[in-house]
Amino acid sequence: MTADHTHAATADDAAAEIKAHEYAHTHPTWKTYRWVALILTLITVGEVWVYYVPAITNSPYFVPLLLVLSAAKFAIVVLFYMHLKYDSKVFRALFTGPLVVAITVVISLLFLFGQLAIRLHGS
Amino acid sequence: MTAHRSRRRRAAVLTAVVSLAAAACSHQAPNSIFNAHSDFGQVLDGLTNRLLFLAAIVFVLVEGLLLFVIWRYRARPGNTEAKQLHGNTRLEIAWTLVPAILLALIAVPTVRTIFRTEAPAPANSLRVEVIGHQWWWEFRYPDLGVVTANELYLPVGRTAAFDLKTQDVLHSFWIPQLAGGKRDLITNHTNHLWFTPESTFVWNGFCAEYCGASHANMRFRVFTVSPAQFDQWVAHQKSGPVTVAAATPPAGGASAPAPAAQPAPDTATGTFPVADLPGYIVPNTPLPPGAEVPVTQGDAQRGAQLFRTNACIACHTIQGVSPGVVGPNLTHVGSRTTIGAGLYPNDMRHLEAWIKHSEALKPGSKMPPMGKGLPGAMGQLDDQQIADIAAYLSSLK
Amino acid sequence: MATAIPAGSHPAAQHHYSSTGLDNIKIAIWAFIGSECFFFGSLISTYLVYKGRSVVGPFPHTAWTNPATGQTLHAILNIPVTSVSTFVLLMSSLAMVLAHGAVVRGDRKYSRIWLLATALLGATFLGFQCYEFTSFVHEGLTIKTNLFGSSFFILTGFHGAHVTAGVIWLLTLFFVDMKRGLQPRDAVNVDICALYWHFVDVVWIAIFTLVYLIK
Amino acid sequence: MATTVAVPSHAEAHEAAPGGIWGWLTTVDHKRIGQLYLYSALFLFLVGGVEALLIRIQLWHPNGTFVTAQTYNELFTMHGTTMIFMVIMPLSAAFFNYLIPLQIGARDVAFPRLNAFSYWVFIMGALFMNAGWFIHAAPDGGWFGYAPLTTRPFSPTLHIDFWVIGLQILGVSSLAAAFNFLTTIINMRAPGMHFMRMPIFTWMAFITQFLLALAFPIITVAVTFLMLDRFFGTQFYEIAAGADPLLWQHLFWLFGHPEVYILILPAFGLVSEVLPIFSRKPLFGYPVMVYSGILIAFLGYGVWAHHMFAVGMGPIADSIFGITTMLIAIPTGVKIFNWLGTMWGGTLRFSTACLFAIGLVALFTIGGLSGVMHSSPPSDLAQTDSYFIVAHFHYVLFGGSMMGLFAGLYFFYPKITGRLMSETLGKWHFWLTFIGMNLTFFPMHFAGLEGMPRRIYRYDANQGWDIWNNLSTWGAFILAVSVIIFVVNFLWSRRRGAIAGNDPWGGATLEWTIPSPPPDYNFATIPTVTSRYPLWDARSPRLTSDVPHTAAGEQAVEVDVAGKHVGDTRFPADTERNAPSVPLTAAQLGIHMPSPTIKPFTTALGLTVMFIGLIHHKSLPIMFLGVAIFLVSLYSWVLSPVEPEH
Ligand code: HEA
Ligand code: HEA
Ligand code: CUA
Ligand SMILES: [Cu+2]
Repeated sequence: MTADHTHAATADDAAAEIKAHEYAHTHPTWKTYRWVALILTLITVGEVWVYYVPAITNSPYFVPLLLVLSAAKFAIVVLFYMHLKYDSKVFRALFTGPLVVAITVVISLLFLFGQLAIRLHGS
Repeated sequence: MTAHRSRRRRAAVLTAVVSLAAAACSHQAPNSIFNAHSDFGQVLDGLTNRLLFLAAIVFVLVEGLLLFVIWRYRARPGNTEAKQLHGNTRLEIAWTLVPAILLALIAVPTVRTIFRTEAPAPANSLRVEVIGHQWWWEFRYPDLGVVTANELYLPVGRTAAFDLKTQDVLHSFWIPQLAGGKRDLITNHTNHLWFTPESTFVWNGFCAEYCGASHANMRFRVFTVSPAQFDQWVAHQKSGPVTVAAATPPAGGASAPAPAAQPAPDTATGTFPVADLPGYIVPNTPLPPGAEVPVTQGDAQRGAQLFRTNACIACHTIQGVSPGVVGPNLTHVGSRTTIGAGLYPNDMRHLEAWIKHSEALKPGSKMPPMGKGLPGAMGQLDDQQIADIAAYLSSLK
Repeated sequence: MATAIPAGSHPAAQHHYSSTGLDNIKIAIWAFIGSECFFFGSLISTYLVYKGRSVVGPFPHTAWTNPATGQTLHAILNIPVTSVSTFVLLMSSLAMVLAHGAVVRGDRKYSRIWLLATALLGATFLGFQCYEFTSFVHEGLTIKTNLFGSSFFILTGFHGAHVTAGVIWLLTLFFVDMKRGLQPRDAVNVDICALYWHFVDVVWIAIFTLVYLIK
Repeated sequence: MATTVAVPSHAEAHEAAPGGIWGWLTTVDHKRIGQLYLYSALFLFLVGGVEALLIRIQLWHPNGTFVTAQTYNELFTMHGTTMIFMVIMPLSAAFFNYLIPLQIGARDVAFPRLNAFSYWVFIMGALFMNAGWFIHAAPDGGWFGYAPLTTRPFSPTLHIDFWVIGLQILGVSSLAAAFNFLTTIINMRAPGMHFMRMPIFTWMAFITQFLLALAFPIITVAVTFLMLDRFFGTQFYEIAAGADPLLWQHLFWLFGHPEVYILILPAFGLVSEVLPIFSRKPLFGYPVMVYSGILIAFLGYGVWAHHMFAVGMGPIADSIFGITTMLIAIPTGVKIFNWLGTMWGGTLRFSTACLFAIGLVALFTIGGLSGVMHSSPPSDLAQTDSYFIVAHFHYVLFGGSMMGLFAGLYFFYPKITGRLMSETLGKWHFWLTFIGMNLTFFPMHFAGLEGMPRRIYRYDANQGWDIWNNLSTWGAFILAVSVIIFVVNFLWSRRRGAIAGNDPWGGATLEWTIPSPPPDYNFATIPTVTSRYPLWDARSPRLTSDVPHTAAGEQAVEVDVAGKHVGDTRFPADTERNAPSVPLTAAQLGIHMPSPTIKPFTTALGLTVMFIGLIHHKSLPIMFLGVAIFLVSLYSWVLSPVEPEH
């Protein structure tokens, strides 16, 4: 389906070059990407490490901690690699809106099936 | 000309509403959800009435306003140019707030009712397990050791607490005139419903969740009886099958005389003679063409023997005779008013037809036709043998 | 493939006005990604709803002894292996942004290298998944075994299918690049592939935590 | 305004496009695709309607024997499924296709070939699902296919397979179309048409696309589980494995409730177009109409479990879902009152379109009010799964969606065909529909309150239900007559209807500035929009002077794109180029239109064959054949340009 679209007015060669130029300004650079990759790796290592520390897995903070860590990874990829941070707010709306509703729905379902309530009592 | 139209339309609408309302009042509604005969039903009633009342008010206001607008602002000489109003914030806020207030008026009693009706049942309630099957009902009284099918007995004045389960697909347990509301029977779940019957009588029950081919044929009856009659019924159910010949005198002691204009239960069994029941309780389902079995006389003794030696025992329990649990318990089948889950009256004619080709009487029925040579038939029974078995079953009071 | 992906330099493009100055295809891919949130949201919900509800083992995080045979099946998830494959997928995202950057710069050499690298990393992830699935099957967990088996395989399987589609897409871009070279004006075609690819990565981030790590 | 311009013959307008069946198979023109949707959906409406008639004949009298239990179950399942997925949705899609580009001043949708693909997938899915009838395997699990009844142990035969696979195919179509229209509306609005100047139908369509894009993935997942259970032995709904039937219910209704707003919002949009025109007034409270639409859609995601009040979710869940459901009455009420406000002070002309629009206001309100009655969980225990529910949803679906779509059809028919529909037949159609509809569905309220369960193929006498069923069946016959009149009108007017001209109704928005039917490129010059009601501005600026977002109401907006002033002619200068007496072809004007192609069709075919192959383990080779067709077509599609090379 990649080709099945009509291009925007700016999409002739010259414009594309201008765009590429702008891109360098508005998009993160190789340096940023390296940092992002490093942070993602560290968080992943952290997550797995936590998994093997009984003191943490047995504590009530285990699940929230993991959720926070993965949410951080999620956000970093979306903001930097998917350059949502730098891009049009149209994209932000198209993604964040559904994401928030979807997450709310998942959480409500867990409550409805008693999976969340159990966890809260169990801890 | 348009004026003419809207006037005609109003007249039409009015006539329709009035005639429908009149029809609604003048005819019998034996399964109405209103005026239910239990505490639970009355709570629901109050709420539903409130909702109906509010809906009626909004209906009259909105439709009245609509009729006024189309009459008043129709294009006509003297109304040729529209006023170009494009909005009015204050009005729009008003018609946001007013519905919000009306909704609050129903939301508050709604939540109150939810918490009231979904509270746990009182401790001393009569426990009844309702088990849905495609397409019949099994009723168990675990504390009393009674198992029966398609006909439920409840004492008035005592809370009945139902544990609703299903053996196969989803069903829904609904006795409109008794409970008003229904609860679904959900696989791998146990659902709860409880209410206290307030009048002695007999009621229709339905399966209200689509459950396959014979969903329409999954009905039941509920008999609410006095506590004494209930005890009598329980005692009888717990006893083994009582084979009652045509004119056996009543066995039990004297029971309380039944109130006038109400069907009186048989004193021996605590069950009800069909002839006494109101018309909407006795099924009128016609037999499918060709289902009739020509033999009308059967020998119960021979029937008992045939029952034992045929496939019947694989599925049906008769206390002391057979252990099958796939189909309804038949220990006291002769004392029931209906067969086939409330589908046909319980008499020789219908029993015979049922045994011969149950599938034709009740589409999808899990009981194979027992008649000889019928397509898909399991049994090898000829008409006389079928009559014998029917006679035997009828005798199981 | 002779015509290859038409570039935005079409003369006709001038006739097309856009309200936002954005590329149509990019709007569409973001809408698609929004929609995918619900797709994976439903799959993840199902997995979590059925967590701990299987009647028979094997189970993800605990051992299970079959009462009939007395045989014990140990906890099935292999965290070390999956941690590695998770890392591989993360790195493929890095390769992806580098590929996109190269295309934007018009750097033919690196665009090819990074496109291929991304696809290979994706394929490596798939290899890990194949290994994981086969070893689970050997240990007695299939889609038919229990609720965990069904919901686990279908959730991760659908993710794997997305990765597969992504690898094919990346390889297609790679071949187009080999054939006629991706120009800066093709950047949007790489960009949407990248968005898709990162989204698939992001889904894995959620799955890794919710399925593998949380006990 | 040049309203008397002669209608060009169709052939002239489509000179460039290939004719005949091949022309239809390869078309990528949103207007032709819109018409394909329209004809298909109307045909399927007759199918679904005949199913309804058979249902009504069976229920005419107690213990009916007209059809068997099995056939009846197939009838109501297919009636519901057809009406929802193959009638109302594609009818709405017909309007999306035809109108959105015209209303926003675009030459086509964002992805014309994807658009053709959506249609072909839809029609193949619809044909496939109905094919079940011909081999005695029509779906029979009810339109919401509750598990475990629909799982293999309880439905071993092909019936449910047709349903499951058919729904999957239809889902693909809706999703593809949703991404397409979202992009189109976001990105292809004419210069100057910012969101608050967008025609209200396009707005409602826009909201609907969000609902489609975000609700269909859920049903796709739910149905995929069922499909995998049935074909590959997974355990999602397998009761022996401890599965929870509520999983299906939650997933289905998570889709199902947004779905009902997918069904109603387009109709709301159409009515909001029709009422202002025939009141000669701008829409009352346009911004509030927009916001209420958004709010309805948003709240629509938080109410799904109101279909499950009888399953025993517990008091907290029941309370929450009850209250969120009630809340939806507020934005919907705002719409009703704003329509009344639109008519208030107007000069109402009761054309057929207007009558149907008023019909929606009158009848949807009734359905909405019974909906609010269901929203109270304890009371719903008495109502649910009874004919009271059947009454509710026919008032909102027939009285709401169908009435609105009919209004839109009478209103836009001249734009589509160049000819007006007969008003005489139209009025007959309306009044018979209005009477028939109330006679059919109002008695169902009583039947339900008197305890009649739904989905029963027979009921006993003496239950007090005879009279209501009798009335309903007579009502259905009246509806049948009205439908036949409509069909006659539709066909007759195509050849004999009065010539419409560009703007037969005194419209306000862009679609009325171009010929009827429009040339394939729609707009010779893309207009620059400075107003919410551009045509009215031009015609009688005095009247719209205090309406915000009109030319007189605020400063006109200059639009430049990429340094170039777009649109040489400010709208609505009436040059020969924009409204010529004989429209020029795209080639004459130097406009490049997407070239026709068969690839969307073959891709859709491949996809459909792929799904069909699933139906039996012996047919798996067919599935691989489908995969092959799909991939080959997709690749050759994706790698070829939209427009001809120059
Ligand atoms: C077009 C489709 C459509 C629409 C728009 C609606 C709109 C609504 N529906 Fe309906 N519904 C269906 C289609 C639709 N529904 C279908 C198909 C089913 C059955 C599915 C099945 O089981 O097969 C169903 C079933 C259904 C149920 C489940 C019943 C059951 O099975 O037990 C419920 C329960 O709450 C419900 C509620 C509502 C409500 C509150 C609205 C609201 O949106 C209505 C809001 C509108 C108004 C209220 C009227 C206008 C407002 C005013 C004039 C303001 C003043 C009003 C007040 C203050 C009250 N609907
Ligand atoms: C938009 C949706 C829609 C529409 C328009 C309709 C229209 C109608 N519906 Fe339907 N209905 C549903 C959606 C809809 N329905 C749904 C979702 C269900 C639930 C299904 C389920 O439970 O699973 C349902 C269920 C349902 C039932 C309940 C079945 C049951 O529970 O047992 C009934 C019963 O009367 C019914 C009747 C009707 C009637 C009489 C019409 C009439 O309005 C139909 C009018 C149309 C005609 C009468 C057609 C006329 C055509 C001709 C005369 C042919 C002419 C031929 C040529 C010219 C070639 N419908
Ligand atoms: Cu049991 Cu319907
Ligand atoms: Cu709903």
